[in-house]
Formats: sequence, structure tokens, C-alpha cells
Amino acid sequence: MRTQPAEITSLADAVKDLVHDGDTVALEGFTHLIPVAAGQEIIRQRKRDLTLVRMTPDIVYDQLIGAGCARKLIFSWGGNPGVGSLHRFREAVQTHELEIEEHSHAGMANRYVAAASHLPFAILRGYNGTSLPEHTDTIKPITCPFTGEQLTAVPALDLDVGIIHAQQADRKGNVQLWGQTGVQKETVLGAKRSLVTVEEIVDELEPKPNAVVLPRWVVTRVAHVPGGAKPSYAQDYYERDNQAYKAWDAISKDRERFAAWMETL
Amino acid sequence: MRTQPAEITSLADAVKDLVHDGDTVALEGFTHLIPVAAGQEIIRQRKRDLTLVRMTPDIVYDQLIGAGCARKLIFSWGGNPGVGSLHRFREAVQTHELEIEEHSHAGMANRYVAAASHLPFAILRGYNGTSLPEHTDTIKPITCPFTGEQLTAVPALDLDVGIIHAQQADRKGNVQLWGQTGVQKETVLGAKRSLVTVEEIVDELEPKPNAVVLPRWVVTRVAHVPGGAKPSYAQDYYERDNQAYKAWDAISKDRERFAAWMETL
Amino acid sequence: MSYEADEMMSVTAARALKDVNACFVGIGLPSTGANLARRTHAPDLVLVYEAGAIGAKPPSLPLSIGDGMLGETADAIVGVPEMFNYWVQSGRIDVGFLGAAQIDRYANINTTVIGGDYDNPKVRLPGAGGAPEIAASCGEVIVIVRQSTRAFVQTVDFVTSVGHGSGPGDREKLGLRGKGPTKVITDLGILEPDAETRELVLTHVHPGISAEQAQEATGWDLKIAADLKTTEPPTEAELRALRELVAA
Amino acid sequence: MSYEADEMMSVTAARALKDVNACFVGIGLPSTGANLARRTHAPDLVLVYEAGAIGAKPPSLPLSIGDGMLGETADAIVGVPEMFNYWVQSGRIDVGFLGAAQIDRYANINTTVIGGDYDNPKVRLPGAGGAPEIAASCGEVIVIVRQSTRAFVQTVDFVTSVGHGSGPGDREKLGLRGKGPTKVITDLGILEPDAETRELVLTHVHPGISAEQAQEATGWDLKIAADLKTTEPPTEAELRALRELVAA
Repeated sequence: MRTQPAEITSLADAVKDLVHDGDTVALEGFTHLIPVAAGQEIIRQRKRDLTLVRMTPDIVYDQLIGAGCARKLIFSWGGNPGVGSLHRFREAVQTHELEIEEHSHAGMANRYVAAASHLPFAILRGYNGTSLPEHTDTIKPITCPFTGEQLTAVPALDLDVGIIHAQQADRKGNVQLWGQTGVQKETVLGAKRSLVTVEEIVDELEPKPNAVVLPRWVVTRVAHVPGGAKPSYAQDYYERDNQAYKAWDAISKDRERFAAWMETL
Repeated sequence: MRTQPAEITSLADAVKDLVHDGDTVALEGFTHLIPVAAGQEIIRQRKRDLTLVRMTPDIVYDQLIGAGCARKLIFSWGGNPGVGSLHRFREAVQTHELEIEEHSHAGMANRYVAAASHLPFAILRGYNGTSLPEHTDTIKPITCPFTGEQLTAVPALDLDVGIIHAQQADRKGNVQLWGQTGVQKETVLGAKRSLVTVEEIVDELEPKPNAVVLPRWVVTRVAHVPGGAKPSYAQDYYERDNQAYKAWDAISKDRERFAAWMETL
Repeated sequence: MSYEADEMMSVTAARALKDVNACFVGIGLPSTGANLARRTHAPDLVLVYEAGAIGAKPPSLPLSIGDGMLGETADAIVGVPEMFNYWVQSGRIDVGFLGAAQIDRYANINTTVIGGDYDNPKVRLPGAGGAPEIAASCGEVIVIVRQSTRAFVQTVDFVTSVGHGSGPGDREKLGLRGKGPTKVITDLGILEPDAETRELVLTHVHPGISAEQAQEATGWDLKIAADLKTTEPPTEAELRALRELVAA
Repeated sequence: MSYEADEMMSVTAARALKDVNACFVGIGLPSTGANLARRTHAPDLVLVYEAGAIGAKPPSLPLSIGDGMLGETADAIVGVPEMFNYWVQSGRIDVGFLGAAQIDRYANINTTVIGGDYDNPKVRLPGAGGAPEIAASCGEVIVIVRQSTRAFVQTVDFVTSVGHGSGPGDREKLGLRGKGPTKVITDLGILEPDAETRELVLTHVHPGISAEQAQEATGWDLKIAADLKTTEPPTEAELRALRELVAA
């Protein structure tokens, strides 16, 4: 495998080239740096039959689900953080329009780690005594070959596309994000193809505390999308627009209002 | 477990209180920030019967072994980096004075990760086809419960004491190290007790790129030992004294010169 | 000074953080309680938020667990896999706060589905998040939940996070290393597991609340402690600190 | 311009890094070769050092793999567990350089013990380090070793790092994902595995070296390629760049 450096293209071209109907796609960002604009571009391009992956599906996933892009959701917490429920998600589950594969955060985080490590599975202390293993096939017991203890195994996420939002890229396509960086590194390293939308393209990345740097040769595409994480945060660029999260509740609750919102996209 | 914040004491007191004969002790630092002064204090206090752990035992481990502190060594590469062999180590192995448990770097790194995670083992793709599993009990096959692939399991390191060297601590005992930080975080988090020697104690830790911060409540003792990593590097404090590494070869090769060196300690 | 039921809950949560080094905090009442503790009796309390902030010192209540102010004021920031593996699973966090949509007499918690069955639920809730591992591995768990027969049920419809299982010895058998729920703080009082049976017992009622009110709000035959106590009402200092915090 | 055998080896190593994105570098000849490639035909070559530097651009040859100049000039620095799990094991590195104390006809490598047996070795060597996983997972492996009957042996005393096992299909059976050794660069020439048998074949001799000399320096009946070539001697530009690098 001779890797190629990232290409810098428009968001529309990147989504067109990287995301195909039927793909398994993760858009990550743990309340900070959520790739909202990329998710909405997937809706605009009417991608279908996707298996969507995300630890914390929130309003952009509610939008993707409501718009009919998803066949299946792999997740660990699906809610409107600090507000309440995701009504499109909730309805799709309750009406069986959406298949789900449900984990805990620790299980999902370790599934990303296994993907980034090119291991078929990861182990953790988790799930014992909960009802999750009864309903989720991707949770299995495993015995420690040294102590005999029983732990839990979860399989690597098999991602076609990993999408994240970052603060900066340089002109060569090297990416830097900082602050709380969640599982974004694993999302890129664990996927066959990756897209990073960025607030800013700079001449030179200046090293920062708490930064994750992704060299251009592990990134497939970079797209310059200022505001691409709104209404979520982008540290040192903008704060969370809490009103938008609250306003989403009413839009999502009502099919007609949701349809009208779709028109505005 | 109600954890206590780190105490700041002298190096002599810290070693006296934390390291007991028979303990399993890791002194880590992957060519950068090697806790040499702490190792030499262990020699001075004539600790015995230690199981010493280190990915890259180098000259301070040669000294500990030559001084008779170690019963056993758990390691993955024992040499004088850029110079050649470790003669005290080599002789102790060849004369069976030192028991060894030998791994690869990837195996050792994952054993530290398992220890920091309080898991009994870790998995990796590794060792297949090599002679290591024939001679090392702590390498076992494990089968992926999802794909059936055979991988390798290694047990967590069971560390009584983890010792590292860092650039800075603040007066409360919070620690910051930066640059290439190896497995130092795992060494502290994977051990029952920990000691961090530092170049400098400052009023406030200023966030740095590529830094590892260890909050004071995961560190048992901090000792102020400027130059504590010499002759290895401490980024932003001093460079490696390459002459000392070269000079060690002659001292280590000759039992009498080694004995004379011990007197100077 | 008069006060609201939520304020009594937050103050009770804050008081429960005596002699605690580190606590794992979600958004809502747990965050309020933990931040109140930091501003009153526990200035050195280490707040850990699951998005990666360790030792956060937020100047006001964060809007979400990934709020910039948490990272900016933290002693350390770590990635989410490291948070769960090195910090939660390792048992380094003394206290974890959890909420609940349903809770049973052994303090098992449901935040996944209500009614029907898993495939055909009456209500689909957000799910597990970090709760199962917090419940398994934190030194102890404090549950904060408003008391009602809808929430306090005979049997939870789904075990999202294990409390005391079906009684003594269950946590040990399951390999869960923390003590599990040691307190359930409600708007009516405090429930604690019996040392022997692990069943929740009403040990405190809040001022003005009777044991009968608590029993009526519980979907099982709630046991009452022989020495049932009344919670100390919030002090003026507590209320002032709490209201400043909420207003900030 | 006249040159030393080591210089021919470094130049050959540098030339082998054509169309390579990332290579994993140790200290010594591999580091010299990789840095020379960066200064000549491959300015964008990504140098990865196992202490954590990814994309290092050292201004001179580093003294050790943890040299400050590697981290300071790197695109990214990662911890050692991440280096082995996310970067090596994942197969992201195109080329890994390895040395050898012993190597056999299938390019299996020993850097652990020589003579006697494991428990009673004649010579105890440093051991595995990162080599087994580099050999398993890098896209391909280039071995750099001086050719002698002491090093080029019938059977290695210990398999530290797997080359082509005992022949065709072995790497696949063992689950090793990289191609394994594709070149062995010595002071006498270049050996490459036969496409079918996986046995090392002498494909190049360096200028002034004969196939017989190479055979004499090999502890098995060394096969010679039908179209045996002579390596191009180092160009003036290569030698100048190499000497500047070594002197820096």
C-alpha cells in the first residue's frame, strides 16, 4: 500500500467521491467539533442505505435518520444533549425503519481503538449483568488465558468512511484539532477513507497543547468548511449555540415541521 | 479507595518508602527522560531481589543488575543504544544470575496498557512465527470470538512501583512531561505506587504541546532531582551525553572497573 | 430561606461528596451537585467529565459534557478511549453520579427502553452512554432521580447499569469492582442499600416529607430505616452558593 | 570519487526508498539511508522512529531513536503503545528497516542469542525490540547487514523476526500481513527473495565485487540471479549529500 497525501477539495466533491450508498460511515466528535456540515451534505446528496456509526448520535444524526439516509445505526447514547430526546431517531426505532446495534460508550470507544489498530476485536470489563448482550450480537464473553477471568469482547468497527471536523489543516493537508478530541483520531485511522472538514487552512500548523495531529497521508480528503461544526463547539472559533439545540426539539417532534426544515437545507 | 495527592519528598525518602526488597519495579523512559538518578538511589539503598521491568534496559539497568539488585528482568531490548552491548546484563544472563522474561516492544507496550486499564491481559498481532513464545510463558494464543483469527495475548504487568522522570511538577504534585513520552503515563497508572523525579518544581504548569499531565492524585511521590535523567535527554533542559554512553562500555566490560565505579556512586 | 425540591437534591448531592477525591459528572443535577461541593466544602474535588476533562474547574455550569470551559480549566485532557480504559475501568474515580428513567429495589438502572420489549418499546430512551462502566467501576455510585411510581419500579424493563443485581454477592459474581450504588438521592429523601440484603432502604426524608409520601412514590414495598432521619435543610451559605452557580 | 563499503550500503538503502511514503527507521545504517533519501530523491519521505516521532526531519543524524531533534521536527509525536498499535500493527508504514546478527536463506532474522541454546547462549544479544512487529506488519522490509558466513547462516539460532518462514505460504499461514523482506542490502550486493520459492537470490553485486565473493560470504549455497546486475556506484551528488549528513 503506497499511501497518497490528502487532497483538498470542496465538501460536495469530497462527499460525492467518498460516501457511497450502503457504506458504513462514522461522523465523530464528542459534543465538541461535530461534523454537522458534512452530515448535512450527505443529506443533500441523498445518500441511502447507510450504516451510520456514532457514540452520541445527536441532532445531525436525527436529521440524517429523518431524511432517510440510514438503514442502521451503531451507537451508545442517542439523545439531544442537555435537551432531551431525538424524535426522528425515536420514531424510526419504534417503527422499525431503523435497525440498531447498541453499545455502551466504553464498548464503542474500544471498537474504534480496535479499528485503528487493525485488530479484529478489543477487550474490556463491561456489559456484565446488563441486558445489552441479550440484544446486541457484537458483545461476547472472552476468557483471560492467564487468570481465567471472564471479560467482554467487542469487534472492531468496520468503517468505510470516517468523517471529523478539525480546527485547522495546512496547505498540504496535515490536520490539527485540539481541546477535547474524543475518538476523532481513531475514526480517521480506523476507516478505509476519511474526510476532515476544517475551520481554517493555514500556512503552517503551530503545535498546540492537547492537540491531535493527523499527517496528510492518513487523511483522504480535507474540505475547508468554516462553521462546519455549528451549532456545536469549535474551541477557539465559536461556542455552542444552545438555542439551536433547544429549537431542534420542536422541529424534530413534528413530521411536517421536519419536512419544512429539510426544504431549507 | 480514597486517593491521596502526591507528597513531595527527597529522592532518598521516596525510594526508601516506596521500593521494598522483592518488589516488581519499572523505571521507564524510552531513550528520553530515563530516571537514572532514581535507579542509582535504588543501588545506593542496596535493594535486593527486585523484578525489574523496562522495555529498553540500558546503562542504568546494567548498573542495577551489576550491583546485584535484580532477581529477574522483564524486557524487550537490552542494549547500550547506539554503542553496543550491556556487559553486566549479558554476563548475568549467561551465568544464570538473572532470570529473564523476554518480549517484543509491542508486547511490552501492550502489557503496560493492560496494567493502566486494570485489565488482566491485552491482545496484539505479534510473535507469530518467532521463537519467543517457546521461551516466554507470558505469550499465549487467543482466538477472536467474531472472526476466528488467532492473535496473541500478553498479561498485564503487575507493577508494585512505577518510576519515571519528568520535566516539571507544581507545588501540589501535579506532573508534566513533554516531547517523546513513551510509556511513562502507563507506568504510573499501571503501578500500585509511583515516583516521579522532576527537573524543576514550578508554581504553575503551563500547558505544552505533546505533554502528558499526571494529576497529583495518581502520583504517590514527587522528588526534585535536577539532572535526574543524565546522561539521557530531558527535552528543553539538556541533551544526551553521548560520551557517557560510550564510556560505559569499558566500565561495564571489566568487573573491577565496575566495582570501582560502584564505589563512586 | 425557602428552597425548591431540586435545590434540596443538589445540596444533598454536594454534601455526599465528603472526603471524595474524584467524581465522574454528567450534565444536570449531578453536575450542579458536584460543582456546588467544589464551591463549598470540597474545593479540591476533582471533577471528571466523560468527554475528556480531568480536574475541570468550570466557572459556571457547563451546557454539555464537552463544553470548552471544562477542557480549558482541566488539569488534564484525555481522549475518550483513554478516559474509559485508564480512568474509569481502572477504578480511579471514587464516585460516579448516575440518573435513571427506572430504578428497582436493588438500584439497578434503566435508561434504554420503557414498556413493550426491546424490539418494540413503548418509549425508546437515549441508551447507555458511559453509565454501565461507571456503575461497574467507580468506587461507589450515587443515583439522583425524582421519586415516583413510574421511576421506582418493581422490575426495570431493561438493565442498562447494574446496581446490586438481585441481591448479596451478585456484583462480586459479575466481576463488578466498585461498591455500586451507595445512595439514591431523590426529591423526597435518601435511600441506601441495606448492608446485608442490598435492598434500598429509606434512611432520610427531606424536611416536610413523610415516610408515607416516599412509600407512595415507590412501586415496591419500600423499607424504612428504624432510625429514619430528616435531612438537614439547605443552609443559607449552600443556597447562596447554589444560586450563584446556577445564575453564572 | 572513491567510497567506502558502508557508503555503498547507505546509498543503496536510500535508493530503495523510491515511491515510498513512510518508512520506519532505527539507528545506524537504516537511519543514514533514510535520511539520505530525504536529502536526495525523496524530500517528502516520512521518517517514523519508534520512540514516537512521525515525519521527523532531523537536521543531522540522531544519536538515538529518542533524540530531541526527532520529536522537535516531527509532524506528530505519539506514545509508544500508540506507535505500535495504530501505526505499525495497522500496516500504515510502507517500509521497515531491520538489521540482523544472523539471517537465513528465507530472510528470517536473529537478534536474540547466538550459539548454545536460549537458556545457555554463547552470546546474549539485545533481543527483539520492535523488530518482530515491523517484520510482520510493515508493507515490506529491507534488511541491512554486512555479509559473512557468521551472519548468513544455514539456520538462525533463534527466530526473532520472521522473514519468509520456511518458504511459500508461510507468512500467510502465520497471519503476517506485510510482504516481508523484499531486499537484503549487504556490503557485497543485494539479495532478493525468489518470487516462487521465497529463497534469497543474489540479484546485484556492488562494483568490484564478484558473485563468488558473495557466495563465499554466505553460509548456504547462495543462488545467483540469471541476470545478475552490478549496482550503480554512488554518484558524486549522493556521496556529497551522504558525507554532509554524516558530518553534520
